[in-house]
Amino acid sequence: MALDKIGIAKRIAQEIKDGMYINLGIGIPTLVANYIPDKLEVVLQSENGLLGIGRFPFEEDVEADLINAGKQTVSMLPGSSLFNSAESFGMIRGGHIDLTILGAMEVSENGDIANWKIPGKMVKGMGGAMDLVAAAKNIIVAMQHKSKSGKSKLLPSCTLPLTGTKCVRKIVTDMAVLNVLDSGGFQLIERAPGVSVEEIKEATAGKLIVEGDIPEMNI
Amino acid sequence: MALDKIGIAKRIAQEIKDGMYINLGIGIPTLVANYIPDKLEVVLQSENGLLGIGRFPFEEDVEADLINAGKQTVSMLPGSSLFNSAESFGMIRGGHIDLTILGAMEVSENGDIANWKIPGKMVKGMGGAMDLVAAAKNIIVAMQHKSKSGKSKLLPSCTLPLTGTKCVRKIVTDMAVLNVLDSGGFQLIERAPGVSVEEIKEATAGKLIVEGDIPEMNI
Amino acid sequence: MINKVVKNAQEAVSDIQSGSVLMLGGFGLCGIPENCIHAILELGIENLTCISNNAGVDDFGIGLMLQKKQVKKMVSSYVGENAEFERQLLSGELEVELLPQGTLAERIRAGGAGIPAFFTPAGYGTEVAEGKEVREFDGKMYLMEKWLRADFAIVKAWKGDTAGNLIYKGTARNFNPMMAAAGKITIAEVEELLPAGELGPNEIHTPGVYVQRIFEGVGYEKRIEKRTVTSKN
Amino acid sequence: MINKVVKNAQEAVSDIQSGSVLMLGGFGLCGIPENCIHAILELGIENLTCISNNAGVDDFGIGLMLQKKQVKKMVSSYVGENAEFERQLLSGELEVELLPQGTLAERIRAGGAGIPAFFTPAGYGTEVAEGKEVREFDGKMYLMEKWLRADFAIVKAWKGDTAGNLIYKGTARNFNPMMAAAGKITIAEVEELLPAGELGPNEIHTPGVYVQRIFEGVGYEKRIEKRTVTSKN
Repeated sequence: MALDKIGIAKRIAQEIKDGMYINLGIGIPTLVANYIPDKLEVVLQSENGLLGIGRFPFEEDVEADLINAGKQTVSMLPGSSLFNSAESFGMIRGGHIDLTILGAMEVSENGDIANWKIPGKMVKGMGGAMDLVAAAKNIIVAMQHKSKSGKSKLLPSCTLPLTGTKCVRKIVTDMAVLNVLDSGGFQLIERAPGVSVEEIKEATAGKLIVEGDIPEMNI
Repeated sequence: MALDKIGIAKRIAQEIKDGMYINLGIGIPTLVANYIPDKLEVVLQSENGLLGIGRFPFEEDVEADLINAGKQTVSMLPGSSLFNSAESFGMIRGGHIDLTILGAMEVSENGDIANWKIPGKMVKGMGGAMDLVAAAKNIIVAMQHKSKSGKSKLLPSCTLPLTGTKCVRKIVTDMAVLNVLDSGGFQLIERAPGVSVEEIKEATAGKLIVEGDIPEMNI
Repeated sequence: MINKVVKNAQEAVSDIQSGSVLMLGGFGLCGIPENCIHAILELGIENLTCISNNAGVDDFGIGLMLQKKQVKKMVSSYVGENAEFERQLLSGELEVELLPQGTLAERIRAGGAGIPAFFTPAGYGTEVAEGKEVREFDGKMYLMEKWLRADFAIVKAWKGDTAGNLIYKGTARNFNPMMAAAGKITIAEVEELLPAGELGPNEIHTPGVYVQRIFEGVGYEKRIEKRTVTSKN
Repeated sequence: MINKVVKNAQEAVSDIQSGSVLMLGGFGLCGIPENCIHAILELGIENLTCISNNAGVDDFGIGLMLQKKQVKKMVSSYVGENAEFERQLLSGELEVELLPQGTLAERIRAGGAGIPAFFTPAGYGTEVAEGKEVREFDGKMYLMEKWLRADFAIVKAWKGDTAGNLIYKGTARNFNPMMAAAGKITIAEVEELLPAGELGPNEIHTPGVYVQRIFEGVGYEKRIEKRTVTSKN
């Protein structure tokens, strides 16, 4: 059975290691924060100028002047710091953020990502996504394996305008976990519980690499 | 009679206007601060990260962590601010400092300045001088008209390695006040008390432009 | 210390002309210069180019200037959440230049710091790179991006002093400090205006040299776009 | 919050190897990492490249490393006040690269911020421009300068917390914040080390993400180069 959004978030949380600084995109990536094991010390960065994002505030503590990049009200933690947008993207561009998790419309088998623009539809803008994918050391994409109309989102090459090139390292979908190989291709690592390799093959338009037994995810 | 250093500083102080942000170099320029009329509100910048340099501290207030660019202990004023070196030179490079006053070994008739290096002698470095002369809107040079060996320091072109090109706007020496014209040449504006135009001509190797009566400085 | 105080928003913005290039601080509705925006609405000026990370919402922030058709062009990184914006864009009334957020921040920072151009990897291989110089450094590809400067930079801070020094609060800092340095004229509105000397010199985010006009704003709404809370137990 | 605390200077610098590129904060003797410098003296390493605005004085700061012949090359803007430096330079034992101070600051800032190159007017038409790309923007000439990064950035702050957040004091800030961001490994020594949460988030100059190791230094001398005072009446 394919994973729901929470399942994807839970699986991605397993990729997080102690001591990481992490930027979480809007949508499923934001959910990941809820499933990071308590024993890990990690710090979440919000590109509008906050390092150390805490939980949503209690009603009486809500502050208009303290939001995350999704414009949600948040709180700070002991050790949090505030800074301006140039410093924030310096932090991102300079490689100081260990892990970026973000959504995508399409990923290509060489690691290109498209997630900001659909021709003919109103464009809202790329926000910080292009900076993040151009600079992060480690990029994990969280997305559905197929679009709502049933088309594969793992492609030989992206059809939509790109956000960045050769940057995605790992993809966690409702069906599978896949590495994007430097040499090109989606290497199947894990299957969602009850999802077969055949089903994943069928749902993957790009080059799928399957070697040996593919275990089920352990969520 | 040619001016002493204090005389040069006093004459330069007359160039200062209300509301100016000013960077003063080491040597005679630093003395200028003592002769700025009290009625003017100006702010002195120190390129090591202080806006609003106050007087030297009282003995009991001396702080190792508060120095000017000449490494002298200083104090702050109400409204002073502190910042890092990148911000400080952003301020300078971005044209936010209205006036820079610095010393020179040579100035050419097209406004080139040499003040950091003498071939064959130990080079101490340019410090912030190249940034200042490349960016300041208004640069006044404070120097002796002739070197200790009696050679003119106002030249057709500099013989020493340059600090910056076409940047000096005004020169105040022990003998004269001169504008550096965009079209080239030192335009004589004022004479030091008792110094004749003939003496200034003799002491100026570069093209000297003398038009009409040249008044004495009023110090 | 040089005194930068003006009476109010009306006086601060009074000489902004039609056709001017403005920078407006804020991320979403967080840290936007509410008072100045309202004063600009009353000015009857138009054809403005607005450099701002976002374009407000329909009935708040820069959205209000869009409603009044004062804006010719927006330079932003994200312009969602705004139906009137969408209408004007699709009808061709409004021009928009979308930039990666970090590129926008750094171009403004470069404008204030006298850096005419720099290289960034953001947007390489995308349509953002079109027409831009591409260059390789240490095996990685970068785009050359140029500085951004404005006729007027309009920023909002938490506390300010008469010398123009500013301290921002929380994530309301965002683009405000870089914009403060990138305006030919920089106007700062603050929640609390104090005498020079009342702000700790070591805690100042924007040194007063960048600010030409400062005033204490009134009636801040500080609208929240997404109020998310944790319920107790 | 991630804990960055190490025991002392000895532990902090223990893996610095001969041949490393170091950045050392400070302007003159103001804001220099005294504890780490003393610990490096004991390491017996050599052939270091030191990026630091100045080179200390004969018997303090980087001057001590020069006495021990640990430095192969200095990258600085001003190296006066140091007789041993002069001797080694003239004898060819020491290499020096002199840069305009603002260019040095901005190259380090670029290193931390992932900007491989930028344009500055400083040094155009001088020997600093030799071998560098020159370009005109808006009628003015600029040089292209590249980023600077280091194997180890060694900075000194006033207060720090266990998460690596730093606050500097007075003009001891200078090059320290940019260097903190430009080191592969950044070591911070502080006068007072506090638990995470004790520093105001809005007052932090260097966010902890840049700092890999932090410790509370001991026995700061904070030598003054030019003690200038005003006498009371």
